[in-house]
Amino acid sequence: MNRQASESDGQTRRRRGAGKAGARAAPGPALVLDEHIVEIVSDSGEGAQRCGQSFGAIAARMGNGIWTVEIIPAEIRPPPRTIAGASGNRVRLASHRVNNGGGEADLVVAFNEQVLLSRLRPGEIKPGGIILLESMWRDDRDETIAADYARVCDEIRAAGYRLYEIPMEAECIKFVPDPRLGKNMFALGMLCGIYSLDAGMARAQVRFVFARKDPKIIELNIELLDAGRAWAAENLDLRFTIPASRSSEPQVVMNGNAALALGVVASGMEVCAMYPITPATSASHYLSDIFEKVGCVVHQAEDEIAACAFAIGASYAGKCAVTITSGPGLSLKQEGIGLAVMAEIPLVVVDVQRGGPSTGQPTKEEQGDLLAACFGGHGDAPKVVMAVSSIEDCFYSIITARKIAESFNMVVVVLSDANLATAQQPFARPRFNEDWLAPPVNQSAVPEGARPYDWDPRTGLATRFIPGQPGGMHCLTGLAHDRLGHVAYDPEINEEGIRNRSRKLAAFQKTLKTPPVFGGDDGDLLLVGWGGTCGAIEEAVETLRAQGHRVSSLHLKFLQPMASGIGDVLRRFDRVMAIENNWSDPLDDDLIGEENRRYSNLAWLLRARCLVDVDCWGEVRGQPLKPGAIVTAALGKLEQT
Amino acid sequence: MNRQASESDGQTRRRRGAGKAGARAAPGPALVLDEHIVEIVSDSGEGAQRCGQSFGAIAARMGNGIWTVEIIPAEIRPPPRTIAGASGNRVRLASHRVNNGGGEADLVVAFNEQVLLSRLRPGEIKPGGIILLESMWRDDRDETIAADYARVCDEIRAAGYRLYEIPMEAECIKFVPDPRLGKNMFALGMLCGIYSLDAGMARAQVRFVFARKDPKIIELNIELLDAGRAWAAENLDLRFTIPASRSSEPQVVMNGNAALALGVVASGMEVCAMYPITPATSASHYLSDIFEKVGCVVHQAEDEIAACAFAIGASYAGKCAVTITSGPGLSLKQEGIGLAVMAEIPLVVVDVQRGGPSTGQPTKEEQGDLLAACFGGHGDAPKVVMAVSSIEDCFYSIITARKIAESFNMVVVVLSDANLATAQQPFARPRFNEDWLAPPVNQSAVPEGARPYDWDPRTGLATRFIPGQPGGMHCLTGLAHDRLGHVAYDPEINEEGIRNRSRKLAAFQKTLKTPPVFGGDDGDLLLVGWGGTCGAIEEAVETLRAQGHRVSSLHLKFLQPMASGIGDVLRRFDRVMAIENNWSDPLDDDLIGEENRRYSNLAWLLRARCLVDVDCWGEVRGQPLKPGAIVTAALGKLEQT
Amino acid sequence: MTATMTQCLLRLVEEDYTLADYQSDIAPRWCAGCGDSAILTAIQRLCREENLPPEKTVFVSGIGCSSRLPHYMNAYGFHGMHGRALPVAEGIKMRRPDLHVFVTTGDGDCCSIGAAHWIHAIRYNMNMTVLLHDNQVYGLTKNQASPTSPRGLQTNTTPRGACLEPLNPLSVTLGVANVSFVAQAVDWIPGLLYDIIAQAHRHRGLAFVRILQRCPEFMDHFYDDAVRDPTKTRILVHGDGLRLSPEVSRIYRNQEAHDPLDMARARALASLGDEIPVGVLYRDPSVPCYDDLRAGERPNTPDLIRTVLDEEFDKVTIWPQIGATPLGAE
Amino acid sequence: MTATMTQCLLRLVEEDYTLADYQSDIAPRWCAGCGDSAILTAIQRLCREENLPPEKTVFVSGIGCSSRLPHYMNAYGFHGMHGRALPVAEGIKMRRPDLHVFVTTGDGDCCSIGAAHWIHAIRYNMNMTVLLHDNQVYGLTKNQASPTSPRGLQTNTTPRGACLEPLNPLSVTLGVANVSFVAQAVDWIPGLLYDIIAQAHRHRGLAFVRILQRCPEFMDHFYDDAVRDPTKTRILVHGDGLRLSPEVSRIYRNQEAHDPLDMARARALASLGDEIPVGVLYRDPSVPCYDDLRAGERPNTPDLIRTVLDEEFDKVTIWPQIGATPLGAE
Ligand SMILES: Cc1ncc(C[n+]2csc(CCOP(=O)(O)OP(=O)(O)O)c2C)c(N)n1
Ligand SMILES: Cc1ncc(C[n+]2csc(CCOP(=O)(O)OP(=O)(O)O)c2C)c(N)n1
Ligand code: SF4
Ligand code: SF4
Ligand SMILES: [Mg+2]
Ligand SMILES: [Mg+2]
Repeated sequence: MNRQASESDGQTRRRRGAGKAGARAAPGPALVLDEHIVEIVSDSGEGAQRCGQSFGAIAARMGNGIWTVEIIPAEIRPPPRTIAGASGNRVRLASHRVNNGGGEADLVVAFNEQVLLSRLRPGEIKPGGIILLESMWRDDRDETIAADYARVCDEIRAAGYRLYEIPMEAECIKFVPDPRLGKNMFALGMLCGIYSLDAGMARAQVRFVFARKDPKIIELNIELLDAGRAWAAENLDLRFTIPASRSSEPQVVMNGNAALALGVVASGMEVCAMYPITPATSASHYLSDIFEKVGCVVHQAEDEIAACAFAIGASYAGKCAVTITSGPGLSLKQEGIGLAVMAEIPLVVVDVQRGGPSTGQPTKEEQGDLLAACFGGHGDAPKVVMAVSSIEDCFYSIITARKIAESFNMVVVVLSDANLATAQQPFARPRFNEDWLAPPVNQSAVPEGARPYDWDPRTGLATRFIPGQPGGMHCLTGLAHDRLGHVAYDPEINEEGIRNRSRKLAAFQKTLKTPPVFGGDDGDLLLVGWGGTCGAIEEAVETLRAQGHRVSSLHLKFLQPMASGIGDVLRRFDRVMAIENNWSDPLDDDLIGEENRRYSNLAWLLRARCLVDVDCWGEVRGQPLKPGAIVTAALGKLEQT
Repeated sequence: MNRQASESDGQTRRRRGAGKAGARAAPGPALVLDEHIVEIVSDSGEGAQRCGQSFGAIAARMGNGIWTVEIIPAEIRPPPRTIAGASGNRVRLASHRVNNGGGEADLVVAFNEQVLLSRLRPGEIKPGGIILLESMWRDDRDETIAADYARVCDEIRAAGYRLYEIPMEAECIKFVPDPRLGKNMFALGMLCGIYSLDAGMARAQVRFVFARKDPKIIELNIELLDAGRAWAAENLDLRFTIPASRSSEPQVVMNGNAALALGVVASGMEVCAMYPITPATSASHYLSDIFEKVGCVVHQAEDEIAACAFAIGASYAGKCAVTITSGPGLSLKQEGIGLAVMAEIPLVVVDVQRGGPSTGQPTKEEQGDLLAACFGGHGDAPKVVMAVSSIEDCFYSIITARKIAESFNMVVVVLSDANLATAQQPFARPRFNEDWLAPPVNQSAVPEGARPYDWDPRTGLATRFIPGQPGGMHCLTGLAHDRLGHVAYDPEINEEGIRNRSRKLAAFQKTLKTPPVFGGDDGDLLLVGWGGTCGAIEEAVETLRAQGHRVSSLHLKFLQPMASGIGDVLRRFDRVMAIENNWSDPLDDDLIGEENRRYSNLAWLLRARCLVDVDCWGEVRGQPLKPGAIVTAALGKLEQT
Repeated sequence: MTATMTQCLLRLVEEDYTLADYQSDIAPRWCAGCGDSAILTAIQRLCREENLPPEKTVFVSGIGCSSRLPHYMNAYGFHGMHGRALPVAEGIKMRRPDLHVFVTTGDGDCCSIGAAHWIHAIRYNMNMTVLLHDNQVYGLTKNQASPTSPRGLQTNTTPRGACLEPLNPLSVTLGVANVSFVAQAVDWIPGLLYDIIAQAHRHRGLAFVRILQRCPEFMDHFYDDAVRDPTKTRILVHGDGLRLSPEVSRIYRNQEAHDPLDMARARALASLGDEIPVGVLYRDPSVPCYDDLRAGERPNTPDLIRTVLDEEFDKVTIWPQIGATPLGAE
Repeated sequence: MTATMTQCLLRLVEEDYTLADYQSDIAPRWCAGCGDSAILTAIQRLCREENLPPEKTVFVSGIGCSSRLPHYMNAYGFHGMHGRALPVAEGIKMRRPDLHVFVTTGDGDCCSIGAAHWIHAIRYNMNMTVLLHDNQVYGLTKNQASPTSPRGLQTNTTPRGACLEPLNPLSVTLGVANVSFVAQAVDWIPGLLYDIIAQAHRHRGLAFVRILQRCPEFMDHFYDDAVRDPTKTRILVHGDGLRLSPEVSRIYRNQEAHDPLDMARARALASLGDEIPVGVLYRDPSVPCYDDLRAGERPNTPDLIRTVLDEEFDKVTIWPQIGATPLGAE
């Protein structure tokens, strides 16, 4: 897919002394690529995050498809030069729209060899990939450091990687007194040069990032940026172009949690009650910042139970509320969710999933809460469970969730995940629509004779009464109750309540459309997924189809209830496999057989609903699924007899 | 099934003035019955409970099969003469062993017409059944009361019931100054007479019940007892005998919660941490009474979360602990359960299920927590879920649960329910076995090089280190961890931990035997159940088979994991239907179809595991399922084409 | 537009409510002699005196005998989860300053399972009246020890007697930051009960009233001494404090002039060993309220939402044409 | 037989431990300058001074930066759930009086999500040492307000500044029944920190120590004034109280002779506005401990279990032959 292309226009040519580590042949014309995955990693605090984000932003502004993923250490301040301490960013940039972080990286910039190992060891870098490594450690006064560095370099070379040792600090010190400061801008400059990104745009981005800083500092950073570009042009034989085409519509670039927060604002909800928990919290951080601007409130409660109860109280009082959490918080909210179901109070619960069970892997990716969302509470507690499948979807799903919650007086659980939470991707800038908002709180008098639980036998729906409505006075309760809301233990009344609460779900289900199949309408294998794996699965399907395999995929937004027609789709394929980022027992374990295999979450649901022999494949590696791994799993399934 | 028989020996003949309400023909020889269901209901505080329990105990001592069920008002002190206030007992007595409360009652003693209505209205009394009603209300000074009474009597007669109006209070006043006191013993005497129960045994029972009272009071109650019997003999044409055969082994009579409590003692556990909640609490009450006698502790924690954490702490320290709760408590404990799973701490969680969701119907029967027990927590949290199916089973299951928990360092959830909690039934007196107990806490030094999570790849098992063991020091954590117990975020390590925790379940599954089919090995219909419905389902199967239907049943003790071979059993039958005391959408609702039907709990699990089209039937009427209703449901299923 | 509409409606005709207007169609189901009935009466009287519109009044409770109270009021009621009345009430009040919010909770509900919410509710100091029906036992679940149960009390979970000293809800409350109103009442002096609840209701902030409530079912005769012997009760009086009827004044001679701003004395009074303090122990109307502090400065109109969304989107927008907007906004 | 075996084993050779014996093989991962490190050092020193066998010592924590401490001790550790360290520790201690139990908890862990357990742990007064690492912020989740955050503090969830006065953990604790030991320490006076923790450890009952802990990451310079100006610190001294080194005595002249049984003064000290009290605020070793009160009188041997089960079964047994046993037992 590589094609020759002319050099980018805005390329800077200013030069400043060549690097110490032997300069190579000056670069020829840029190699045209369809896409590349670039990582930049450093100790935390060295600015690799900012470098990566800026690099992604510049590429996005030029019109490249991008997907950025944060590389986050689990500790607040991990020790420097450690594998566990790597911090940074992965940027996938392409000539087309991309919907996931992709496979192994093509090029890595690393500020020391230890953080590099954190990416090499788990196989995150493509065999033969390009590595740009800070070379200062070779001469470190600490002999162990120098030795470690040298050994790793040898290993890398022996393993066939293209290693470039780069005197970043030495170059930076020409501009700044503290060489550690600004190294990230130097690296950014190198990357912009290597990938032929527009110099003007790069400078604009740096100005934007440091907008609140002293102009002197801005200029210094721009100097470093330009120096990096110049150094790369001078010393590296790396020159790529990834053709970009700017969208004709305005695009916004943000991560999933920001999109969630904006979705809350756009939905017209007025209250978000939460308790901090990773990775959900950053959504509340952003919301804390902007929600007051529209006169609304983020309430940090004393715990998740209180947060859920607070949201229920606000919703009950007519101000539909959202409570945002992650796994452990979902477990704690189960009782409250059950109350909202029982009393038919609209409530939106967002669960940004992380690795589990228990405290698990707070910062890592997993999709392990689906069954808990569907069945977690005691007793019969029908509620809607939906999942977001992209960053854009984070925004719109909240609006939809609020609408469903209020239309059906229902709990709606929205599942996102750690990967979508922090990944960035451009999507069409939403155009605000007043229909997104809730109508004003009804405070009109309740008609004579109306009852608070006058369930419509066709839909299970009742019009609820909101405090302030004259004539609507009644006592809501989590106990079994009759149409007046009175506590009642009669067998018929209990059954009537349960029937109608369940009916609402059935009525809502009737409004759902069968999701479209991605690929062909029938074939040898159908992959079924939900949530943030959508992009990776569809990319795998594209690859497989390009290889001539009759593989398609189906992605579910609504997990409970499920749209009609899904079973029919499943039956049109020879084999069906759920692809999920959660655990399923592998059949190659001697202990495991059809009789005791624990299936992945969605596989359970599909098997039970459709009686189709849905196989499953997934990983619980704390990382988003890679299209390549899905391709391999699908090929394995296709080979099965 | 009625046969003639000679009068019971011990029948008393002492007479004391005939009843005011027209005396009837003196009774002929007793009608021999195979079984009868007798209910006695009064306002709460009038002693119907004690009357019913004593009646059941006497019959059991004579060798009748019995099953008693409490009729409990939901309020502490409900107003007198109200439908909601009925309190009492249902006693099913039979010539054979009975495993459930049966269908409609054959005979009811009611202290006023309102409490009677509480049984009549929901159809708890057999059409044409016998009603013995206190007649004093006919002449009540309050005209509404007198009118109500008269109207109800007319209605009852018109509906074809055999109504006997009985001047109980008027008779009692001959012996006691306050006629309300002792009426229950008079009723007991009547019942013993009617059912030809041994007078000596009845007197012994009264002495036993009032053992701690003044001898004068005991004698007074015995007088009332005898008077009741005499009055019945004189005035009622009701005389039945239900042949009894005393077991050759000693039997104990108790309810399921008492059996649970004794099971805790017998299992060798030393700590029960709980927070009060109906209907679980009475188990803790009994345990509070007896546990200290064996040097152990019931800890009433500040809430369910603390109770669960306390139990986890005790278990961690080597004293395997149990935490007992009901639905809402299960929801609150989900996070703690997840920690125990993750850290592999043995823990027994008992959930005495009640009506849900939310606060629901605290005193009423339901089996709605199965899916929450299996899937309630966030992330992948494999644990054992088992259900008790009889009162005897309550005792032994706890012993088994402790053993599994400690053998597999696993959470074991034991599901009981409100019906088993309060129902009484005789079962073979357990013989204590030292093997039931845990071995002493291991405090020996840990072998050099051993690691706290040295998972055996064949079973997933590791030997845990208990505080006090020299050399075993390590920090347990709910975060992802490696074999040393160190926090670790490496993809492989996380996957290894999850794999091994899941493997333990698979390894445990290999130890399970396919449960036996009740009925025939194949046929037209298989009913599948779990938990306390066992007796009712098997009785229904007996009835259906007696009618010539090829119906069988399968009852599952282990719900997660499930024994091998269940799918094979299911496939040997034309139709399979789960029978559960929980909600499933009925297919005759216009809104409901195969695409959106919500199945009952077990049906979900079976469908997913076995890919068999398992239908389901159940009720959420807050009452145990009746064999007759199951028969009807099965017949309906058999008729389906 | 999304604001509560009636907030801007004037009440044209001032209605006067009667006691019956606050009685629901459900007859209370408490045991005879239960102190909850006296509390219900006092509340209904208060509603009438204050002319609280039933539709603007919300009674929130947890689970317990006491928590059934909302069912017996003709008002909006929220009988929710065991222990969680306070956070529900906070959620209700947060965006509905127009509603009068009362919370009814039991000693188990508030001081055991709900203890964290209790501490934090005191600190939030939102505008509501909190009534702790303290019968020193779990009533609804039939006789288990509560944190306030007296040492030695035999219950179903403490058959050999409760082994710990009881928690003192007043002392705990007085130790919490932002506490603004703490009072104690007893169910058997109805005039003072009413008066104290009325003061609580009129207080700006969270008013916490512990009510010693008799439970004849499980704690029979427990307060007999106190009920019989008026010297066991110490009435706290101060300037604009309780209005003692001449009769009460005559019977309850054990009175102390207490400045409700005196925290040290309030704390000492809270733990008077053998006497029961009745009245306002602490009151400081100047403590800021969370609902006031967090009240949105502007209503969230669609226009405002549009503007803020646009502002936020602007920060991260890539426009189709380079330079179409100033760089900062690109 | 089911009793802990080592309880009856004599330690034949008295070993003396060194500091290194208490250091785990994991290097602490706290930020440079984090107060948690000073606390860890003090604890390790205490273990050595008291010669606590590592296998008999358990460190229990919740979740937070501070709650990582057990990982750095060579001892048994339990790093469990956010907010639930105390009930876990209670469960451990209940049947294992032979274990030394320490609890490490953060201000969010203890005073927010764990508040109910905190109140009740104080009341249970079980034998354990509780260290509240109060850095006034949520560290691990990266900078959110905690209940003890000072008013105005800008954090990620309070971008416009925390709006409430902070909760005072000392005042709350002192309001709880059965409180038996309350102290305050600061991470920057290591000698006193050690001494206070040592007193806490030696106390019979639950010893609650609030430690003002610096968090340079999110609360940088917050305690700079206090650290620099010794007069801001008021050292509480009493007879068998702190052992002030001559140097500490010289630097910290602001000292108060305080009788730790004086509850009123303890409460006043707890809320000293502008000074930081350091030392033991309250101590009463006579308060009974739940673990002592509930310790089984007899070990649960198989024989005892058999006997009690038989007794219970006897009450409800139907014997095959009428009259085979006395009626009462039938
Ligand atoms: C989560 C949960 N746990 C336990 C219960 C059971 N429960 C209901 S009320 C109650 C305690 C009642 O005591 P209190 O709060 O003092 O109220 P009272 O009945 O004495 O008025 C309990 C434990 C419940 N409903 N929900
Ligand atoms: C149930 C649950 N809720 C929330 C979290 C996220 N969480 C982890 S630590 C923490 C607070 C940490 O603050 P603090 O207790 O003050 O400890 P510090 O980090 O400051 O030492 C939170 C909210 C969690 N792990 N579990
Ligand atoms: S049990 Fe006690 S608190 Fe409950 S209603 Fe009866 S008297 Fe009142
Ligand atoms: S964030 Fe604060 S509390 Fe956490 S390790 Fe860093 S300095 Fe310590
Ligand atoms: Mg109470
Ligand atoms: Mg903190």
